[in-house]
Amino acid sequence: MNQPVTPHPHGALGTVELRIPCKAEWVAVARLAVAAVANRLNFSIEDIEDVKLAVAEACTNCIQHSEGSDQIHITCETGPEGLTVRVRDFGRGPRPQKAAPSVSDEPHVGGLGVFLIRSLMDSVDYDVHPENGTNLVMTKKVAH
Amino acid sequence: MNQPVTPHPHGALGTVELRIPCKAEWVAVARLAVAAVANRLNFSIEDIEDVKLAVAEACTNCIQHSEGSDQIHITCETGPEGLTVRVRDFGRGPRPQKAAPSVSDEPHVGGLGVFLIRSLMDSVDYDVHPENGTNLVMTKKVAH
Amino acid sequence: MDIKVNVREPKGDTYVVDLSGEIDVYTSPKVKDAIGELIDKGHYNLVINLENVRYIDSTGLGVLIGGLKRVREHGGTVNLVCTNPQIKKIFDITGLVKIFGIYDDVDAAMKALV
Amino acid sequence: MDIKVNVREPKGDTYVVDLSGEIDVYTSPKVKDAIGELIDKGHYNLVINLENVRYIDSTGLGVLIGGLKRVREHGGTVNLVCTNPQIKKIFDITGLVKIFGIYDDVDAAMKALV
Ligand SMILES: Nc1ncnc2c1ncn2[C@@H]1O[C@H](COP(=O)(O)OP(=O)(O)O)[C@@H](O)[C@H]1O
Ligand SMILES: Nc1ncnc2c1ncn2[C@@H]1O[C@H](COP(=O)(O)OP(=O)(O)O)[C@@H](O)[C@H]1O
Repeated sequence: MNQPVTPHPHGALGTVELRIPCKAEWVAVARLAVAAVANRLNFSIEDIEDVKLAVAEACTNCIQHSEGSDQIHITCETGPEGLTVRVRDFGRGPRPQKAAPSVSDEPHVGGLGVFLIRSLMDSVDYDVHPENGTNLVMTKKVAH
Repeated sequence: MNQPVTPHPHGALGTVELRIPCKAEWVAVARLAVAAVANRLNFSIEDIEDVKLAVAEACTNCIQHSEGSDQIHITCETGPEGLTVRVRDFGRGPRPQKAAPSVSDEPHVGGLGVFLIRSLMDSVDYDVHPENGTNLVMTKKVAH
Repeated sequence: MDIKVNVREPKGDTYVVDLSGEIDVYTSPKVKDAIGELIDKGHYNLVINLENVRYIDSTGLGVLIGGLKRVREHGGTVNLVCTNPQIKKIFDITGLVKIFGIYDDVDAAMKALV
Repeated sequence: MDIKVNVREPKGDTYVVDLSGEIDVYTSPKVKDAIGELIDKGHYNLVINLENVRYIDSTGLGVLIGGLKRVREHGGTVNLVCTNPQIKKIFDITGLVKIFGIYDDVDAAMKALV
């Protein structure tokens, strides 16, 4: 008679938007909110931790590199396939000489953030608006 | 040499916005996100629980009574005095005959939601747009 | 952020319902169904164990009140087990401490039913 | 969602730094300062205890790597204590398992320094 609540076969479907100041002290809010969204799908605890860290790394990059973005916009979309998270800032975008680093040399000292995002998520797309910020779209698939 | 992080004397100041579908399964996300925001101020655990419940009750009312709102918008503003949370839906607003209930009769069977909000928060204001939803503004003061 | 509902084997005519997790607008229908099913089957003496409930909102309180109303019509009662201070506070604020028997453990809640 | 830093009384010339909480872009400067202070004072053999750390991100890893680089210049080393599977996984993925000694408890991490 143990009855966990699983009314939707694929979990809850919908879009959640979050806007935080582009400052270090608010990354924890993004992390916890996205974890709460991920928890609405049938993710394992490990998957949820992966998503948390990927979103935190994305926000950290907005804070450290976007130069002049006031806010970070985070959009979570849950679907039958899994979770898509967009992390967008409104800064100047990556300086050309230091674009997303290669993944070849180990151990990865420096450039760990993007490396972790690529390792932890199933797909990762950077869309850079040279003077209007960086738009990162990443997805985590839910195991069926 | 025990050094908790308290860089701002009043905690972190800023605005966080959250938009969730106006559906029961997303209230937990609002609750956890607002708790994470409250945690950036010097609130006690009890105060954070109060805010969580008040926000959840507000969202629950949007879901149960707003009739036709797609989203709930939640805005959190942290300031030196405490936390202000706005919960807004885009439904039809309260039906006249069942406005916010009186607080006189005990035990409060029915009408518990608004009663709890008023009990747990330091100030509560309802701003009703008859055909464009309900805007609730509530604040919790942080003890200095 | 979910609720688990477990109905124990009865002792005498008393059923214990163990709840664990969070009871809110999303999860309370599950609780309502479990309690409703017991009452439909003619079990009117219930202990609802909230020891492992971390959170309850007004919809959860509504389910408990609804259950109590129904069993009272048959001369039964609902006793609660609750130790979480935040949840106890909610029962205090709402005056529900006056209509529910609230106990620190399942044994005490069972004994008080007899 | 904060970090606590506690530096224990040294045993021999080894200092143990107990961290508890979450190490992220907001809290890692605190950790960096505590480690930096020890190194500035000439302590080059450190055990950093992550047993009660629930979360670490790349800025936290950066602080640990930075500390290791500095003590190595003086012939010292940094050993880590880590049991959390998610955090171990991060050390694995990043290849940092190869540059840090990672142990299951403080005693083992201390012994390995001698
Ligand atoms: N939101 C962003 N805005 C601007 N530049 C970014 C952003 N995200 C990533 N980058 C670029 O990608 C690089 C790699 O990031 P990362 O892997 O996190 O390493 P690090 O932050 O240590 O440089 C950054 O140095 C930066 O140039
Ligand atoms: N967001 C809202 N939209 C429409 N009506 C609302 C809203 N919030 C509160 N109300 C009105 O206030 C009343 C009291 O709400 P509450 O105290 O939560 O009790 P209950 O939900 O059990 O009626 C509701 O019945 C409803 O008429």
